[in-house]
Amino acid sequence: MTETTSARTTAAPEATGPKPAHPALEFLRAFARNQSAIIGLILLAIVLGTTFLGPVFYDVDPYSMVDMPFVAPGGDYAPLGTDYLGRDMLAGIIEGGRATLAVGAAAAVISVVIGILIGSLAGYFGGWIDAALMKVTEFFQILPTLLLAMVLVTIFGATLVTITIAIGAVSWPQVARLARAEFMKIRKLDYVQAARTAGARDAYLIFRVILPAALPPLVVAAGLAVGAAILFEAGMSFLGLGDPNTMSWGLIIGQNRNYLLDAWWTVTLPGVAIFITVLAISLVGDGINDALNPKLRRR
Amino acid sequence: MDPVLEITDLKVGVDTGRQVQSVLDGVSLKLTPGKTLGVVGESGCGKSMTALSTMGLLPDRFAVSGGSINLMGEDLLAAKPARMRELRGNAISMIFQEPMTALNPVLTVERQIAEVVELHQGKTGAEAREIALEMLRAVQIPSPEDRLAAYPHELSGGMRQRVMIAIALACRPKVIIADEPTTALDVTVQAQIFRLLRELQEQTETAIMLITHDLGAVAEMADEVAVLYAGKCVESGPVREILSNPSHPYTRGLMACTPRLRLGAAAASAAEEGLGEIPGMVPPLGRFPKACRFAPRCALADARCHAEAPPLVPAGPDHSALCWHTDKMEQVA
Amino acid sequence: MTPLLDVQDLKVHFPLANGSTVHAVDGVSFQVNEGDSFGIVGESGSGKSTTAQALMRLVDPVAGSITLDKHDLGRLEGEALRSLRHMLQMVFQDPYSSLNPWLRAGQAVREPLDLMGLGPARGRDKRVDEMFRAVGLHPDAKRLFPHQFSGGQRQRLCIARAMVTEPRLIVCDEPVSALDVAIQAQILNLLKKLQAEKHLTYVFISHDLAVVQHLCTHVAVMYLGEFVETAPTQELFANAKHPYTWSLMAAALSPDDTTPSTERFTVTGEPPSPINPPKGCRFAGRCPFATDTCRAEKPPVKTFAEGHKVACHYAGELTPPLPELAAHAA
Amino acid sequence: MPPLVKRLASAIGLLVAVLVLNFLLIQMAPGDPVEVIVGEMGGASEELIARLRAEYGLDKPVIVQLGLYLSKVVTGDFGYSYYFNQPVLSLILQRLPATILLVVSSLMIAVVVGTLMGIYSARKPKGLLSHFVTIFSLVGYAAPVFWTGLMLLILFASVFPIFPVSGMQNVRGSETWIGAVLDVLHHLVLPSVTLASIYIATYSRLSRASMLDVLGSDYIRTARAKGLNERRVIFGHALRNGLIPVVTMVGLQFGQLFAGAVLVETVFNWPGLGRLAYESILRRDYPTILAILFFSAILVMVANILTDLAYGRIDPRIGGGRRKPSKPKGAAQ
Repeated sequence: MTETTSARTTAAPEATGPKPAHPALEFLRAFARNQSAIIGLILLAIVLGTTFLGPVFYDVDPYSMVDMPFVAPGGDYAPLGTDYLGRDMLAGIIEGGRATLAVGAAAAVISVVIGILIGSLAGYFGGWIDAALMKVTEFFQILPTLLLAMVLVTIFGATLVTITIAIGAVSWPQVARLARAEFMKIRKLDYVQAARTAGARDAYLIFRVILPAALPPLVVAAGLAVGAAILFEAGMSFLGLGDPNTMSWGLIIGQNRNYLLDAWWTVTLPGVAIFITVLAISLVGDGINDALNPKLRRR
Repeated sequence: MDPVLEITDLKVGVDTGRQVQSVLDGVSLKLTPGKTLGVVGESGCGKSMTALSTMGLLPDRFAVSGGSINLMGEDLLAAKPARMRELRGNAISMIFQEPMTALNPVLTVERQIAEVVELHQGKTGAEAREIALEMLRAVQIPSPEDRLAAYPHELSGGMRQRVMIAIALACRPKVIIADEPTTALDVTVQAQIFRLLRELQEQTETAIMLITHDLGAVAEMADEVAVLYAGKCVESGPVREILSNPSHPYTRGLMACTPRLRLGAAAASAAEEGLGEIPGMVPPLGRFPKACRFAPRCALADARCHAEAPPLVPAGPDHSALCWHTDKMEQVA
Repeated sequence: MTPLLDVQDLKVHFPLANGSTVHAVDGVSFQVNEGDSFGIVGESGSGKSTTAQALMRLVDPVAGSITLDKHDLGRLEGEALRSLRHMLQMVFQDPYSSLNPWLRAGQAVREPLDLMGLGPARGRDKRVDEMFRAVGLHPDAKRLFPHQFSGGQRQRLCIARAMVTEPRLIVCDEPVSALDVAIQAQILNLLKKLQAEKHLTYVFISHDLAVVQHLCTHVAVMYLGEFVETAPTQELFANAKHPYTWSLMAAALSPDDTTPSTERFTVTGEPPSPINPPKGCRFAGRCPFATDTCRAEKPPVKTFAEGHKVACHYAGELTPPLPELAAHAA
Repeated sequence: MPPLVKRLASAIGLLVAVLVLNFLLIQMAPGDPVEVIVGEMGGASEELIARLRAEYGLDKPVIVQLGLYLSKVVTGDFGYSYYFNQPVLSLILQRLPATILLVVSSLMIAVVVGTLMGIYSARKPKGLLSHFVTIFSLVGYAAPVFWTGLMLLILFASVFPIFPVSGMQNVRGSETWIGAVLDVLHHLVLPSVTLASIYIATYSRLSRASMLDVLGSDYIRTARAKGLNERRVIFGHALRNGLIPVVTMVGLQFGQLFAGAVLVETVFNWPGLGRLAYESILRRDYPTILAILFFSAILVMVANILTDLAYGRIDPRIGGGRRKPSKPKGAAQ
């Protein structure tokens, strides 16, 4: 008889029943107590605010010249200075944010959806399905992601859509491995077997029983996938492989790269924007992760 | 025979962030050389905490808040960390419950036994290897030479527990604390391990503290018994005395709850024999009743039991119980 | 009368990555009549849990038949199997992993009814309340989540869930092993009370002989994938005839036992791995009475009084090394 | 050892799959070699185009073209690079050493520094360094690698010009063999530190979580019960178990390192495969791009096999454990 300490139990429910404590509420309470997660949330709000509400408050056309090129920040026309074409850096960063975040989020959704689909099927059914899908996953994992994406983009053209699909198509293996591990673990738990013996069909077991239990770590992975996709898009645009006519943070850095010694801000500021965004996302992701498995939280 | 280990009025508390809740509330135990003390009780009543405080291995946020633990005249609670490390595995060692996870999966059996003699007795490679082999023979492991280079995952549960015992005994300790040593083992293997411990005890005069929830194990191994409930010792005394004439309602309840084998002629009456019950459950930490902690579950409880903490009442030779109604035991099932 | 459950020569094997196969269950046959509780007792690696999983078709048997009330469960697949699921339900060992943490207690007990569409939707809540009261839980606790219950209370919820579809048979896989002795007694008494009130039939898996003697009407002792001895409970505990059963009985610890272990009958070693079971009698390696015939040939199944079956070459010819059994046999 | 043979077979299978993918990508690429040549020659007659197409086998069915392509690759013929006008294979072999040097050196920095930081902060979860490690690992992970490179470039180009910021050797070259090596290493500092910066974060977080997990396990409690001091517990027992997930991560993440290399090589114009990939992408030099893809897949495959072997050395449960072949009787249940 293993020693099962049941310290968490309430008095016998026969007495005046205690209030139900929904696991989701427990999670939110734990998340709220974690300062770094809250800081992450605030930063994220600032980033989203500037990119989507920015133009309302700072209505400057990022594509037209406002002053001489390479004017340092603090000038009268452009608070954050101008780039190699004399365009307003602040307007550029606001405009660039939209493309970067859009591509990052969309690519993450693609990689998470593909990853969960492949991982869950492999993890749930096992056997030859698992072997085949894992072979495909392994195949994608040995190819350097950026190289493959670059090749795809050059072949199919550098538009926002192709970049998003290219990034999504190469970064799903990590999510697939995680989903597979979770499904394999949860599939063996007694309450899944109990549901099966109570007449549940495969679809019910996958989507109504196992997926909700597997969701928490997958949500964390999805968060990290958004951060990774943003960095990926920035890298592509920096190399000039992004969509040439939509401004994104990576593109701004790439365009001004050759003048970094005399106009450091043209390269530094967009980089800071990327950095803060990805930092915020990973802080929130960590917060969700810690709130989900309490033993880590107490450490 | 004066005791080799004497725990007096041990108090342990846990800091749950909001406030400090008591886990052990004044537990006193005695261990005499060559004898086994059975510490019995349900999970969550503080058995393991008694052992871990003695070894100085309380998990973080648990702390000893009172009492003394005296090993051969030395109060372990006052000992400095360096001194405690000298004693652990040398004068006092411990065996744990889960043989599957208690050994390091990436080190050989030889390394894990030799390590403790190298550390405490300064033995070097060859000497330590010899002692490791000798210990494997002492714990009756089949073909010990082969097992020296084996890794834990290659051994069965029973064999791993024997390696644990070999490690614990390697430095001839005065005291061994065995925390549910056979709970995870099959019943035939459990019998072998208990027989081994008894034989080793006769050869080495080591005192054993056996922590278990199983009264059968106590009857098998123990010479003295201490029954713990919700952080207090509710009854203690010689094993025959306690098992034949339990003088605390909780001990009586445990005896009634344990299903027994009825063999041969007795098998006929087994079907009608009902199984006793103790209603309710062990109170969670921080919600111990103020007076007698067993009162909410006790059939004999009256107003005084709920109001005033019971004294320690003698109930036989060297046998005492923490109860107002030790004389009314027959009325309990 | 025809038995409710009839299992004939059931075999369950698992292939391993390195090509060898685990012979978890290797030809097991038994019958269970309505209202009986059939105990299967054995140590780890004996295949008792795999037998339970095979009955519930959570694992697929490689051979043999499982007939429940004239339905051949062993062969059915997909919808045909699913439609019979309400006839047999299961209680699992670990109360902490057998309840979905995201479902409220009431929803968990009601789930089988919804999954199999049994009875009108309105009637289901009433049925759930009835189940809560039957297992000694207050219906108000329906809204609470599993982590708000103790181990014993969770096991009561699992029993309620297993009974909600009024199954003909409930398979209990070590339902009390993870519980403390006081809670274990409550659950065993509950199972016994429910069997009497609702005419339930149990297959009860356990490693504890005393628990099986207390609860079951028939007992089978299992070793390395095979039944070594099967008999009505009283007959088995009065006249056990297989050396392995003796070793289990001798090793069982009980509080009012006076003979110290050093004099009692014990066997050495541990069960060999079920990956390549030895030929001949599988217990020969550990049995003090084993002879060359035991090691060479598979023991025949001899039948004694009251259907008492023993798979041993020398069944009935050996005097039991336990005083109570020896006295009764004389 | 069959598992290694099986591993090699699956590796070759994967590499063939990469070649097939390459072939498909070439088919899908707009235009084909003949058009590129014709473009370079500024137009050609119908009859010449037909002859060229036949010469390149473009008129044959796809499967035959695939067979042709595979046979050529096996003989080392990856096609001809028009922009660099030399066979693709020799181009790759020239640039390969630089990339291997960069990738391996940054991997070593990341693993060693990251793991040490992770272990140290796991020992003192509340300590100052533990917070510093958490902050540093978040920062390292969030900054885009090319941006970190540019920032270092600004720092070391104008503010502290102590490290070269471009290329792999000084234009002048150096007389002695030692001088040349030192010169390359001097150039290597910034690129490898930049590439390592992201992965230091990954490895410090991973090793910290893994060590915390290991330090909570039963066999560590056994080690402490043996009287070992904290240092022996960490380095004697916990470290080897804690490193297992780190080794697995190296195998899984090697592919990503290449992606980072493309960016870092471009920023510091380090003459490796990454820079070559960037240049050939801009010039749509498909044979070169796809050959780079193939060779990087080979390197990743080699890295995976090496990590599997290392994994087997650390964890006996995987690596077959014992040196002596004898299998113990009554193996683990």
